[in-house]
Amino acid sequence: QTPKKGGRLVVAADSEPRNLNPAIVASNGVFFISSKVVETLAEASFDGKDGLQPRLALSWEGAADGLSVTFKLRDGVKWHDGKPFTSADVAFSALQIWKPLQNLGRTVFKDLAAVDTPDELTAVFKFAKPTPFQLIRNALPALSSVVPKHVYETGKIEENPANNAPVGTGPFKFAEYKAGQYYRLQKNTDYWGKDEPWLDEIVYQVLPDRTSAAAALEAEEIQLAAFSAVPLADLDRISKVPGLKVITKGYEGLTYQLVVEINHRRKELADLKVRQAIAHAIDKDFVVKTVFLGYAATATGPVPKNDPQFYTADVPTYAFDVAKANALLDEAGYKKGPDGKRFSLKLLPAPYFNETKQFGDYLRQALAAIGIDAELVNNDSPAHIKAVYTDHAFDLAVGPPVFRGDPAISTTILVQSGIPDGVPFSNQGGYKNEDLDALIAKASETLDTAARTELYKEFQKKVAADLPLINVAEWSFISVARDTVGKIANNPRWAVSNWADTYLAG
Amino acid sequence: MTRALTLLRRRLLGSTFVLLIVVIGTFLLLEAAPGDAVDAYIVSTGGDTGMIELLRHRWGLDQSELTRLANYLWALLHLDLGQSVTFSRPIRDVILERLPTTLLLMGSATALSFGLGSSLGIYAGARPGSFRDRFLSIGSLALYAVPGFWLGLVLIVIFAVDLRWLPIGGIETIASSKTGLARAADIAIHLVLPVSALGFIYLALYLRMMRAGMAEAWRQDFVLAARSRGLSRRRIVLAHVARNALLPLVTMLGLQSAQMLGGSVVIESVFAVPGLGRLAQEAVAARDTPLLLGIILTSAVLVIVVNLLVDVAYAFLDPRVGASEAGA
Amino acid sequence: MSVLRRFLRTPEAIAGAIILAALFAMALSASLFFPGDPQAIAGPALLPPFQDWGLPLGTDRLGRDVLAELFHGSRTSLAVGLAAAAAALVIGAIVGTLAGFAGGLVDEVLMRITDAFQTVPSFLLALAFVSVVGPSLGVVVVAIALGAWTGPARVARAEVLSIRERDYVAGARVIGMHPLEIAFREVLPNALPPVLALSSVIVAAAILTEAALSFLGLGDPNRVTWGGMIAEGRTVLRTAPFLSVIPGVALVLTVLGVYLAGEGVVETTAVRRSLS
Amino acid sequence: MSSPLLAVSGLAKGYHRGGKAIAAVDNVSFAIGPGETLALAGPSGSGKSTIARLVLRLVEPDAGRIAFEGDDFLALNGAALRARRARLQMVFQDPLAAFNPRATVARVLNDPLRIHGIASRAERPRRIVALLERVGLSPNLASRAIHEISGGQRQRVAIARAIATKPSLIVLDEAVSALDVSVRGDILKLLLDLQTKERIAYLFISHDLGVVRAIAHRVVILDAGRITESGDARAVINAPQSAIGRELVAATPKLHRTTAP
Amino acid sequence: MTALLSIRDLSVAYRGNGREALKNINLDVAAGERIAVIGESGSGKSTLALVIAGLLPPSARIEGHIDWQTTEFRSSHSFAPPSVLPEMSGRTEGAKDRQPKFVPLGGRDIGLVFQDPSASLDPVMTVGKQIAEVAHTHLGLDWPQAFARAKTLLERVRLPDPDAAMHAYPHQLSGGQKQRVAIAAAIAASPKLLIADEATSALDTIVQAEIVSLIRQLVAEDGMTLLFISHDIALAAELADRIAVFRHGELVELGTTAQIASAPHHVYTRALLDAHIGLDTEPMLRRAGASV
Ligand SMILES: Nc1ncnc2c1ncn2[C@@H]1O[C@H](COP(=O)(O)OP(=O)(O)OP(=O)(O)O)[C@@H](O)[C@H]1O
Ligand SMILES: Nc1ncnc2c1ncn2[C@@H]1O[C@H](COP(=O)(O)OP(=O)(O)OP(=O)(O)O)[C@@H](O)[C@H]1O
Ligand SMILES: [Mg+2]
Ligand SMILES: [Mg+2]
Repeated sequence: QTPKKGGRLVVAADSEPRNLNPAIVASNGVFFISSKVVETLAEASFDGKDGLQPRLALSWEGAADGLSVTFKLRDGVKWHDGKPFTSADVAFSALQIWKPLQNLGRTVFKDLAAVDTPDELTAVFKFAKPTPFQLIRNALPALSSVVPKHVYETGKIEENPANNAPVGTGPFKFAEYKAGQYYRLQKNTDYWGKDEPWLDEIVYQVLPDRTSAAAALEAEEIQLAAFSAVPLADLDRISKVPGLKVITKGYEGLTYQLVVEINHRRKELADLKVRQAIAHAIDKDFVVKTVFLGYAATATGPVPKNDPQFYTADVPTYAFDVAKANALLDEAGYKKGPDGKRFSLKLLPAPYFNETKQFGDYLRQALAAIGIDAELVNNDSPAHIKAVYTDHAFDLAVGPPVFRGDPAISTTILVQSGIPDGVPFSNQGGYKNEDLDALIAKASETLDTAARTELYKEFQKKVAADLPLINVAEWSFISVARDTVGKIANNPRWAVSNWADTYLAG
Repeated sequence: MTRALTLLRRRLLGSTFVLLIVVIGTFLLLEAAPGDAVDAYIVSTGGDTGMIELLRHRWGLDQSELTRLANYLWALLHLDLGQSVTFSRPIRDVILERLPTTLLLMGSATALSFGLGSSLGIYAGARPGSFRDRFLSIGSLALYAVPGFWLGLVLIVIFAVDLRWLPIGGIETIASSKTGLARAADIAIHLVLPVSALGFIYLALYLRMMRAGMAEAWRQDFVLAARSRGLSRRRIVLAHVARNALLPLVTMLGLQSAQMLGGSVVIESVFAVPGLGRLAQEAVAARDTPLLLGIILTSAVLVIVVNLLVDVAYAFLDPRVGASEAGA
Repeated sequence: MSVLRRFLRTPEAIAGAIILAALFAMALSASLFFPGDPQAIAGPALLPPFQDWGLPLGTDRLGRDVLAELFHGSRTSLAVGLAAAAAALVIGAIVGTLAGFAGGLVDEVLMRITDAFQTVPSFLLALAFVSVVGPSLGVVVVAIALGAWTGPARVARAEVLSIRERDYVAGARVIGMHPLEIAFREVLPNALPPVLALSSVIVAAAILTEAALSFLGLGDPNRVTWGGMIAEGRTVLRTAPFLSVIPGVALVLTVLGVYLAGEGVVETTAVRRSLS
Repeated sequence: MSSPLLAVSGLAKGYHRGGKAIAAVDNVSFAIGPGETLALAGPSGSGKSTIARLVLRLVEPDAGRIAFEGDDFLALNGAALRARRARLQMVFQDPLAAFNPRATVARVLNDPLRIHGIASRAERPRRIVALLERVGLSPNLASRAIHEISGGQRQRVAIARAIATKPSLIVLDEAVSALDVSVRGDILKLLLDLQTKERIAYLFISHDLGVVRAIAHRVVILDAGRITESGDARAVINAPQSAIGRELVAATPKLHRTTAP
Repeated sequence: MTALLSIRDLSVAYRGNGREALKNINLDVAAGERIAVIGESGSGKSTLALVIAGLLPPSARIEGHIDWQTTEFRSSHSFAPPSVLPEMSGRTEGAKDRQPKFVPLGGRDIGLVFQDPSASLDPVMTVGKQIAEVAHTHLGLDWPQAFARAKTLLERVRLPDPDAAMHAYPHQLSGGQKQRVAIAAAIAASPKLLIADEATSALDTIVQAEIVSLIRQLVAEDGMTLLFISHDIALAAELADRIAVFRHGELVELGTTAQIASAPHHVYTRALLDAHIGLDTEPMLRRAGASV
C-alpha cells in the first residue's frame, strides 16, 4: 500500500454537536470534527518534550514566579479566509473566550489577567496569581483552540455564525453541514504544513445508531469509525473481516474513567466500611473482561495508570472479596435481614455509554451478592445530570469522567467540597474532607513541577483510602478503519487531532 | 357549496382547538421533565454554575413556565415557531429541512403498504376460505406481529451488509452532488429498506382489513343480488366486493398517518434517516422544548391535513357521505 | 364449555390459544424454574445456545442466562400488554361513554381532546412521557395507555350514540327507568363488546410499543423485557445474533398468539370490529 | 267524550335533513278516551312513529300540548315524569330490538315492578309468573333469554311488560306488523282481551287498514305529518274521503273467498 | 302448457341446522305462468328461490334435482362465464346425477328481486351502472349501449326522471324507487323466469300495490314466468295463477288461486286464510266496550 495524495475519507459520527467552536466547547465530540479546522497552540505527542508537539505555538516558556507564560508563534500561518494569523488572535481567544466562556478554561485560566502581544508572533499570558506552568502545559492540547479575532470581535461571541461553520488555520476548511446527514471538510490548500494535508476531503457521516457504524464499515460506506463507534463486542468479529483493521492506539490522552459516584448524604454510605465493602464487592477484572472485553484497565485511584506524569500505584487497593465485603457490612452494623437484604439503594448509571449502563447492570448484581438491594434508575442525559448533580436524587451513580492530562483540569473537582449545586461532573455527593481539600488547594498553587506531582500522588492515596468515589476501571477508545487508511493513531489524541498527515492508500 | 364551506370552517375551528390542546398539553408535559436544555447541553461540555446560569439566561430558560408558554403561543399566532435552543436556528427552518424526508418516507411507505396490502387483500378476499386466503391471512398476521425496528435490523444485515444490494442507511449518498434523475434514483435506493421496515406492518394491516372487509361484503345482500344477476366473478370481486371493502381502508389511511409518524421515530433512528422522527428523538434528548413542540405541532397539522384529504377522498369514494353527515 | 369449543373451532384460534397458554405457563413458572434474579450472572459471557445444558439458550453480554431472562421477560411483556390495554380500555370506555351520553359541550370538548391525542403520534407521546417521568414499568404502562385509549373511546362513543337510539333504550325510558340506570345497565354493557373486541389489537400494540421503548433504552432497567433483550443483543447482532433473534421470535410469537386468539374471540362472540 | 284520557293538540315536530327542514308532524290534534283504541294510519314517513314518540315524551315537540289523565304531560319532568310513565306504556314493532339483548324474560318484567315499587322483592317472582300467564305464556319461560324465544312470544313479553305497571294507555307502533299472520291474530285477541278486562286505551299505529278496521274504534289518517281524515274506523275505511285514504284502501290486497270453508 | 322447470324430490339442509329447510319438494313451473309461494317465516320460501337460482351457500346440502326445459332458453349467450362462485354456491344437481345438463344462468335466464331494496343494491355504484353491467355482461353490449338499455329499463319501471336516476346512488332514492331499480336490473337481460322474494314486504301498502302492478305488467309484456314469494296470502292471490303453500319446508298444498282461496284442502292453508284480516273481515272489536 502506497500513500497517495487526495481522496475522500468518510468517517462515522455518532452525534451532531450543536456548537462546533472548540474554543467555547472543549469536548471530544466537538474536537472530533473541528480539530481539523481550528488548531490549538500545541498538540499531544508520544515523543515530544513534555508530551507536546508544536502547532500554532512553536515554543512556550513559563516564568519561575508562575505569573506569566510566553508563547512564540508560528510564522506565515493564514486563516481560512486569507487573513494572517497573529498574536492578537491568541490574546483575543484567551481573554475573550477561553477564560470567560470555555467550559474547562473557566477554571484553568481563571487567574489570567492579560495577554501581552509585544509583536505579531509573541503572546505573553499574565496571571494575577501564581499558576503552575505544568497545568498550563497540560491544558494546551485541549483548551487552547485559537479562533480568528477579526471574525469574532463584532457582535456576541456566542451567537457568531462561525460557531456553526468554524473558521481556523487547520489543514481542512469547513465546507458544509447537512443536519442529520453529514459534515464535510475540504482541503486547505494554503495550509502551513508542508505538503499537508494529504486528503482532499473528510466527510463525517452521521450514524446515530450504535450498530450501524460496523455495518457501514463492512458495507464499505465508511472507512473509519473512531471513539469505539463499533461496539466492543463486535471487534473480535470485525477484526477478522478482510480489509478492516482494529486500532487500539491513539487515545492515550483521552482516558475515560469508570467511577462509582457515592452520595454521602445517605447515612449508610457515609460509613467508610460500607464504601470499602462496595469496593471489595466489585470484581474489577470481571468488569474489564466482560464489560470492556479487555479493552480497558482496572483502576486503582483517581489518576489513570497510563498517565505518565502523575500516576502512582502506591495506594490502598480493594481486592474482589465478597466474604470480606459482607464482614465489613456486618461490622458496620448493617446485618442481613430475613430476606437476605441489608438495605436498598438507588443506582443511576449514566446513559452516555453502553459500558456505563452495562456496568450499572453488573453493579446491581455485585451489590445483590453482598445483600445490598440496588434499584436501577435509567434516565436520559439531561435527567441524569439533573438527578445526580442538581437534585442529588441518587445513592450510587455510575459516571465516566475524563482524565485530561492534569488532575487540576477535571479530576480534583470530583472530590473537592464546596462546589455549588448543579455543577455537573463535580463532587455532588456531599463528600467533605478537609485534609483532601487542603491538599487540592495546595497543589493548585504549587509551582514546582516535582513537588506538585508529589502532592497529586498524595491525593491519589487519600482518595483511594477514603473512597469518596470508587474508581473501577479506565478505558480509552478503539478505532476501526479500512486497511487503506494510513497514519492512524500517531499521537495520544489522534482522533481529535488535525489529521494533516492521514492518507488513503491507492 | 356554502354547506361545504361551513363544514370546512367548522373543521378548521375544531382543528385549531385541537392544536391548542396539543401545544399546551405537550408544553406542560415537557416542562415537567427533569432537566432542561442546559442540562442536556452540558452533558457534552461540562461547565460550572456561572456558565450554566449564563446559558439558562441566554436561552430564556430562567423565565417562568407560564411566561414562556404565553410567549410561545403569542409567537405561534404570528406563525413563528421560535428559535431552537440547541440548533440556535429558527425552528421553522430546522423542521422544513427535515420534513421532506419524512414525507417521502411516509408517502412511500403508505403507497407500498396501501397499494400492495389492498391488492393482496383483494387477492385473498376474492376466495374466502381458500388456501391462498388462509395463507395470506396467517402470513400477514405474522408480518403484523413483527416489530418494525427488529425487521429493520434484519433487513440491514441481510440486504445491506451481507448482500450489499442496498445502502445501510441515510437518505442519499452523502455529499454526492448528484442531481436530477440520478439523485432521485439514489434516494429511491436508499428508501427501499426503511420504507419496507416501516411499511410492512401497515401492509399487513391493510391486507387484513381488506380481506375482512371483503369477507363482510360477501355476506351483504347486494353481493348476493349481484351474483343473482349473473355478473362475472371478476366484476363481482372488483366492482362490488372490493370496492365496498375499500372504504374502511381509506378511513384507516387517515388514522394510520399519526401511527406511521410515530413508527418513523424508531425506523429513522435505525436507518439514520434525517427526518422529523429522528429530530423528535433528538429534541427530547436535548430537552429542546420549543423544537419538540414545533415537531409535534407540525405532525399534528400533517395528520389533520392527511385526514382532511382522506375525508375528501372518502367523500369521493362513498356517495353516501354528504347525506349522512348532514342528516345526522 | 360450549363457548370454549366454539372458540376453538378454527385452527387459527387453536394456535393462538396454544401460544398464549404456553406464554402464561412461562410467565407463571418463571420463578419456579428460575428462582432468584434472572439478571444474575450465571456463566461466561456470550455463550452460544445449545452448548451448555445448564444454560440451554446461552448467555448474554454479561453472562446472564438467556432462557431465564426469556421466562421472566414473558412476565413483563404480558403484564405491560395486559395492564396497558386494560388501562386504555377503561379510560377509553369512560371517556367515550361520557361523551356519548352527555352530548353537547361535554361531548365536543372530550372529542377534541380525543382528536388531540389522535393527532399526536402515540409513540412520540410515549417517548416524551417516559423520558419526562423516567422509565419504570408503571410509567411505561401509562405511556402506552395514553396513546391507545382514543380508539376505544371513539368506538365506545359511537356505540353509545347508536344504542341510545335503539328501541330498547326507548323501552327502558318508557318504563320510567332512571337515566343513570339506563346508562350503566342498559347501554354500557351492550356498548362494551365492540370496545373489548379492540383489546387484542391493543394488547398486541402495547407489547410492541413496550418493546420499541425498551429498544430505545426507555424500558424499566430492573426488569427483564424482551425489547430490552433485543436492544442489548443488537449491539452484537452480527457476533451473537441469537441474543436478538431469540427474544425477537418470542415477541413475534406472542403478538401473533394475541392476534390469533383475539380473532377467535371476535369470531366467537360475532362482534364486528369497528375501527374508527 | 267527557274527559279524554289523552288529548293532543297542535302537536308539531320538525327535523332537518340535508339542510332542508322536514315537518315530520305538523299541527296534529286528537284525543283518546279511556278504554278506546285510536288507530294512526298513513303511508311510510307520514309521521306515525314520530307522534308515538312525542306522546311518550321520547322526543320533545316543537309546539303543541299533550294532556294525559287530565294533567299537562309536557310539564312533567324528572322523577315526576318517570312516575307518571307507569300509566303510559309502549309496545314496539320489532320485538327483538325492543329488549336489551342481554335481558332475560324475568328481568324484563322485573324492571317495571321494581322501578315503580309495584311489588316487593319477595313478591316479584310471583307477579312475574302472573304477568306471563296473563299474556298466555308459560311461566317456564321466565328464565329464558330474550333471544331464545320466538317472535310471537317476545311480543307477548313486550305486552306483559307494558301492562305490568297497570297503564291506562298503551302506544303500539306497528306492534303486529312483523309477526306471522297466525301469531298476529292471537296477539290482537290478547290486546282486545286486555282492553275489555282492564279498560286500557290503545294508540294503535299500523299501515294495515284491515287490522285497523278490525280492532280500532276510531282512526286518524295521516299524510306528510298532517291529519287528512279521522273518524270511526269502519266508516272511514269503508268510505274514505281523502285522496290518501282512498289510495290506502285501494292498495290493500283483497282476498276474494267465494265460499267459506 | 310446457314446464319451464320441474323440481323433483328436492331437499335442502343447511349445515348446523338440524331441520331440513326444504323437504322433498316436487313442483312444476309452467312457462309463462305466475306462481306464488306462500308460507310463514322460516318455511323455506327463500331457500326455494336460492336453490332455483343456484345461489345457495356451499354449506347447504342439496338432494334431488331441478330439470329445466332447455328449449325455453336462448343458448346464444353461452359465452358468458359461469356466473356464480363455485365454492359459494350449492349445486342444483344431486350427487348421483352428474351428467351434463343445462344450468340456467342468473341474470340471463333468471331474474331475482329481493326483499330489502336498500340492501340489494350496491351503495357506492350509480343505479344506471348497476343495471348496465347486467346488460353488458349478458347481452354482449358495449358500455354506451348498455347504458342506453339501462335508461330504457328505468323508463320501463316508471322511475321518474330516468336521466337523473341513471346517475343517482341508491341512497338518493326512496324504497319503492330502489325496488324499481332492482327490478330493472333483474330483467335487464330479459330472463325467462323472474323470482320475487318478498319483493314488496319492506314497502308500505301504497308502494307495494304499485310494485305489484309493475311486476304484473312487466311479466305480461315480456312473457316472463313469475315466481312470487310472499307471506301475504291476499297479495299472492291478487297476482298469481297458482299458489304453493309451504310449511316447515314442505309443500303442503298446491292449487290454482281460486281453489286455494275458496276451497283449500289442507288445514294449514285454511288456518292461513282464517288468520287473514282483510277489509271485509268481521271486526274483532266488540263495539260495546268503547265509550265513544
Ligand atoms: N330522528 C329523525 N331525524 C330526522 N328525520 C326524522 C327522524 N325521525 C323521523 N324523521 C323523519 O320524519 C318523517 C316522519 O317519520 P316517521 O318515522 O314518524 O314516519 P312513519 O309514519 O312512522 O313511517 P313508517 O311507516 O315508515 O314507520 C320522515 O320523513 C322521517 O324521515
Ligand atoms: N344460511 C343459512 N344457514 C343456516 N340455516 C339457514 C340459512 N338460511 C336459512 N336457514 C334456515 O332454513 C329455514 C328456511 O329459511 P328460509 O329463509 O328459506 O325461510 P323463509 O320462508 O324465506 O322465511 P322468511 O319469511 O323469514 O324469509 C329456516 O329455518 C332458516 O333458519
Ligand atoms: Mg314508523
Ligand atoms: Mg325469506
